[in-house]
Amino acid sequence: MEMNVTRRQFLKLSGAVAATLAVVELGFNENEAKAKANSFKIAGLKPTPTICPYCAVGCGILVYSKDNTVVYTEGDPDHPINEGALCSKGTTVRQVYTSDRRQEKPMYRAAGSSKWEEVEWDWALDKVAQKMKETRDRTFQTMENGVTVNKTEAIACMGGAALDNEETYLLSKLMRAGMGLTYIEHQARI
Amino acid sequence: MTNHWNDLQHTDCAMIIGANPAENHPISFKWLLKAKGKGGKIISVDPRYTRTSQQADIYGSLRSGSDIAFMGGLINYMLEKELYHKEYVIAYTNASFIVDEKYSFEDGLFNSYDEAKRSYDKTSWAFKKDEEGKILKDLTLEDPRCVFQLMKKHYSRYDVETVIGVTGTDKKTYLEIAKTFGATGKPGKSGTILYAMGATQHTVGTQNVRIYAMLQLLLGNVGMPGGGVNALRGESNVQGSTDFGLLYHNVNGYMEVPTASPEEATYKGFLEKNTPKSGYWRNKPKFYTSMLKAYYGNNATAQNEFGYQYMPKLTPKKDYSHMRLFDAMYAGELEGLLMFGTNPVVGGPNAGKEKEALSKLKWMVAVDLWETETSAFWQEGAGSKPADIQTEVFFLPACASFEKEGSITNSGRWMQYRWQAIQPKGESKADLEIIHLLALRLKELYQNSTKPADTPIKAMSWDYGHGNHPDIDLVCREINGYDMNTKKQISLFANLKDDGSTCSGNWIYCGFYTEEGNLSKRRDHTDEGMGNFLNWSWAWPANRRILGNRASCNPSGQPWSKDKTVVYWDAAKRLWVGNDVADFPKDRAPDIEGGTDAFFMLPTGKGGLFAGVNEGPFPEHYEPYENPVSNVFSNIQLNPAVKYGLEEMNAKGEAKDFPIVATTYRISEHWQSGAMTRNQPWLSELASHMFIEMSEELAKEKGIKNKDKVIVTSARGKVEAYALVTKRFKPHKLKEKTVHQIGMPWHFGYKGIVTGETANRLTPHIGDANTTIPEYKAFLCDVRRA
Amino acid sequence: MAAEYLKFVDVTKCDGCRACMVACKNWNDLPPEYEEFQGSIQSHEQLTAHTWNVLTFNEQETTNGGFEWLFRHQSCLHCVQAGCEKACPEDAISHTKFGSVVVDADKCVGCGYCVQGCQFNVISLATYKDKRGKEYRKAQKCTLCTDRLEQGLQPACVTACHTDCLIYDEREAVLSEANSRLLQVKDRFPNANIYNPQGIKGTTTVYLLADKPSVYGLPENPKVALSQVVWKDYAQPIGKAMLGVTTMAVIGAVISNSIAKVKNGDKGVDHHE
Amino acid sequence: MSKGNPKMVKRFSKPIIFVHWLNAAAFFVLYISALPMYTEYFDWLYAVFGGPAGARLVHRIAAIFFVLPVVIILLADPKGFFFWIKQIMSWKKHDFAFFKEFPKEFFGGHANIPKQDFYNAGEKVNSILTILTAAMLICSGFVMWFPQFFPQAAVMWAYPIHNIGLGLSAAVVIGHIYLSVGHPGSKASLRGMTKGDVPEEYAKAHHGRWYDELKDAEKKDDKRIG
Repeated sequence: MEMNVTRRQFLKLSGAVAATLAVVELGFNENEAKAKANSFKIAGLKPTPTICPYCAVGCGILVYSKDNTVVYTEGDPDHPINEGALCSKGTTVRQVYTSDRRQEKPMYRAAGSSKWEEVEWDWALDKVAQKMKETRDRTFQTMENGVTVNKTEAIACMGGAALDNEETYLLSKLMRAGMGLTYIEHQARI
Repeated sequence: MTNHWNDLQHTDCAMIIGANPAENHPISFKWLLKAKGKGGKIISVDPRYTRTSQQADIYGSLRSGSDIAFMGGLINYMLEKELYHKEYVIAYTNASFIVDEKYSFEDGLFNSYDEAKRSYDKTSWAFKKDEEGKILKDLTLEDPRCVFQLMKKHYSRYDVETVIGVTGTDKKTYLEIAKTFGATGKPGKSGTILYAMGATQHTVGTQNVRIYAMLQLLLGNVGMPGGGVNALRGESNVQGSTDFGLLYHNVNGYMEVPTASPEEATYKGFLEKNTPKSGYWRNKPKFYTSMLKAYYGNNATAQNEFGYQYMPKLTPKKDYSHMRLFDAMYAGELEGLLMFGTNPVVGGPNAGKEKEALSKLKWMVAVDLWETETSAFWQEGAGSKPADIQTEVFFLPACASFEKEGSITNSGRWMQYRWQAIQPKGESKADLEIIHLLALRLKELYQNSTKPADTPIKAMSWDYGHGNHPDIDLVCREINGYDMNTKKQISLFANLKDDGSTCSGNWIYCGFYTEEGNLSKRRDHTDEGMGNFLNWSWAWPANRRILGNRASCNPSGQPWSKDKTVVYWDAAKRLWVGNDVADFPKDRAPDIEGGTDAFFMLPTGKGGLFAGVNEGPFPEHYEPYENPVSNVFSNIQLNPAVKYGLEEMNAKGEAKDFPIVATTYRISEHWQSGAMTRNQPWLSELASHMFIEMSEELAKEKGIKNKDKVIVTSARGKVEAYALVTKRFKPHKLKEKTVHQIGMPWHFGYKGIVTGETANRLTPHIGDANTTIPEYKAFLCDVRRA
Repeated sequence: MAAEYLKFVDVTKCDGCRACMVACKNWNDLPPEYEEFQGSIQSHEQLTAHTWNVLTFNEQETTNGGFEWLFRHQSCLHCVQAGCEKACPEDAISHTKFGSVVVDADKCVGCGYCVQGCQFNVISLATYKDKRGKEYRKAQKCTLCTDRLEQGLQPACVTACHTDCLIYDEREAVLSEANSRLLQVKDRFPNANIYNPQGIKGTTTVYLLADKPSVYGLPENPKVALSQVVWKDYAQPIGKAMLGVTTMAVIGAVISNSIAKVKNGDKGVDHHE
Repeated sequence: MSKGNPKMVKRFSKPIIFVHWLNAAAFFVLYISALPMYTEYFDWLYAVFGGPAGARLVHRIAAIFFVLPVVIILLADPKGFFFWIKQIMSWKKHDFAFFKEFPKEFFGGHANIPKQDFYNAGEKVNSILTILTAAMLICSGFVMWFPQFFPQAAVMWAYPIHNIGLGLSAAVVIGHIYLSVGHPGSKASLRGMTKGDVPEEYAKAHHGRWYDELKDAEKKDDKRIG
């Protein structure tokens, strides 16, 4: 099953994405193909490579976006692990964007309330920072058994298995090295 | 994973136990089927016949929680039939080491057990040393006190009849598995073991994995292409998030979190206590100091112990892991909780109780793409009374992985970059930005404080560009590390310093961002041989693709098999060369001291057949926390080193009330707690209903028909769902009695396009003796028609 | 018309991941259809107008006491002699140069004759609403991603498949692969067979089945139905001819009567009154 | 009809006239709504019905009106119905002779047609074909309307049968209309189906035997009265 797949250029470190649609040349009439290309759903779109957000196989996916929405996603044919194939979850990654169930606004639920209220980012972030500070300051321990401990054991931070490396780095830096949390846990434990 | 996904194609036999890759890591089967096409065999060992089993050449059934019996029997078989790879075992494992006299084993317990503390004195499982401190060995493996002989004796109790009486495996099938996998013990052949949560989510999870590793060492499969012990990790970046210290007991790169013990009161004392005298970890001070420099920048100086005192210290022996965290929350010890894309109300053990615990919080922050069962735990739909719950909840919308850029690390340790394909949806933001904005606010709140207690947050460096959006490139540069003076990127962790002249946020990632740029962005898919793709992205450590690959060569440095060449010793160049980066000092010749220490990261340089984890140096079979039969191997029922948590969080069920073994699992079409997938139409369509899988025999006994609604109860809760009566589940015919088992997916909750009751309302709040991973995979229940 | 390329479904390689099902929806922008619990992990009872391929799951005890869980990627076979094509009164269904059988939505009137005409229960009617909210119907089914083929791409399901259970390749390559796979799997699946029914001159989707076609709900030996031959090859042309002949006769009569009238003046016709 | 008021004889009862036209109208609507599907030359007709779905709806409503006449006539004029059936089933020498001469007349030549019954042989053929094709159309149409109640093979057979029925019935109807409306020699017959009576002259020329019977009956009546 010899497939002649167009080779893609090495992506320059500038981040320029030179990925074009890999065409499996099956030897059909090219002129006719070109004539119809305009109605083709991904015609002229430049895909962006990403890695599947689900399991840790780490398959490559190409994302085609147009008019500020994702119109199509497909396995990255140049990716050495999946070579263009995907499972059912990887295949439907497009709907992670298009699902109308995505939350798009910060929300707040007051104590005892039975509903969410939409709030502004600045307000929410300010409030969260204040809460963190209040709790930390009230519960902060500097010494334990004569040893400097600089910690709070009243705030926990959980999750992170779906974050990027850079995000996990900043998260553990902020929570542990900055805020002094000891309860730092994520999905690797469960 | 010691190896990686593409490498699976080189295996002669893959034993899949405690994993279901066809469903949970489907693309692995692209490579497994390539191996099968070349004559390789696939073995599937699972309590039920899965989609993996259908693609396997041999399917063996076992009762949930009997893995050690199963594997112990295989070790016994390999030793009895002499199928093990003797030269490998002598050269690369500690089989020849003489064990200290203190070691003993009797009726399920090793020496030095403290029943009150439910723990052992691990130092009592030591090797005998000569006056110079060198370990005594018997390279003939005949000394009755050598590891090999002790191991042989230990597993001689695991004869086939006893084993299958515990596991319920059909004898013919068991022997076929033993013979087939045993064939990989031949020099030049390789077999791989693939496992996942089916292995780890047990009270003996660590020992399950240990015994896989022991079998692989015996058969000479570790370090081989197509070999290894491969954990199939379930989340896209669970590898990275573990590498980056998001567990209470590790900082970045698997180094210790300081504790408030007197020895660790100073940085010097901390390093002394935690740095081994031999093996690569001797370099730990370089890595730790560089991390502290990354954390505190110029505020970390030799004078202030590089900011060591700013780091929080754990209370010695205190367990802060997930279940204990929820115990503390339930007990009202926690005020606030921040969650980044996690959903314990569906995914946590004894989820009903964990949900209750949340209501004791004063405030909670959920950063997620979706409104999850956890962020909405206070709603009536969750069975809560909102008026009674005083927790303030903040929901911060995060954007999806392709709406931002950054890298993730797959199970094979490949660090791959993801580019931004589209702007974040609506007002959602990248987690990086959310964390950044929080950090900026916190630093601002503390900037004028003069309290000593506030020094850590003030000292923490946070220089990721101006404005609200952090410059990810600066974060990447800091993770890799650079010279504090020249600001030049460090090319490899070997160049890190312990004098504060270098920083590196995570030493195992040092080398991914050199002066050449960010290597995780590389997309050159040229295969230089054996499918290692060295110029595709970057793998930690040092771009090595197969861990322990020195062991793919014989002691004199030549491959065990020409077909399976990854690295070898080039005597002319006096270098280890090949199509992978050698996991070995690149110029250490085979014939010099340490030249055959294939596992050079370890203090002894040898693979540990004998290694002290919390419940003993050799894995021993114990029954799950809840189980319907007695332990045939000893009078010790439960793993003696397992700790109990808060009693209220962990009601125990007895076999007389709950006679059926149950397990949870995942299916191909949903992911984890379902927050991602049950909010999408197409995946919701593929799997829309919560179901309970059971055998035709059990269904008949209980008067249940396929598609009936049934209720499953455990000591902790109940779940209603459809019955899926199938030939793929069979009762386990054990020596003592026949035991029924059922299984169910744990993806469902009450939010989303498709909903269903949450399986984890049934699971126990108890976990492994080392990792405290909960025992989701074996518990007791009963089932009836709804 | 024998296609130059064939789709090959080697069910013995399928691991049941169902990527093919959603790859199809993703490329063709098909809406979800949430069905009742099927009593197995199968999602849809059968193909529908919005679900063009369904993975079927079938538990089989084998004669030697073993067990097989049989999966099948079920979708349009693109028959060389296609029942749906024969059934269509509007000639809206035709073969492309790729051998794919496609529905021309402009021509389709939603009569549903093709639904009855297909022996594989592949084609069905979708109901849509126009701008004014009025409902209309169109026959829908797998197109073999003809639009992709025209661009030199493989069908979406084939592209997604990671086990090579689905392959799209040159006819000869597919047929020889099918034959060699058949030999390889015979040990485990003694009833394995290549499904490329000649009663309909073969199909553009060729299967390697692990068991008899009937186990998968496929007709063992499908043929073009006599009723369709009678209809498409005789009744329709003859019917049209009859309409034509009658019309011609009437026109002829009008003309000849007019001529007679001119010749005879009014007399010739008046005698009747 | 330039010769003033000719003498008229009664031909059809009111119920028969009504159902005939109801049937005719239904057929016409069925025919028109089927045409675009039957041949691509009439696709433009879909627009008239507001698309295929509209055509389908009209076709089905018309189908009900197409079946109704049988019921109505059985209730309103069973005598006339059975007379018709009896008539069209009776075939004699003069009926067969009709066909030898008819084409000449059809194309405007001089025909020498023997005396005919109340229904001439042409009308008998028309009636028989009408009944046969109607049965084909109604039965197959029913199967097509409710395919879920019939085996797939039956449904598949219904298509050609409906199709053949249409071809046959269309041919019959076109001929029928022409002969009763368009053909110069038969125009008077139309009045029989509108007003219910026909000129005596016409009856004599086209339905000689019926005319003779009528005359015989008149004589008998005259005798009785006289």
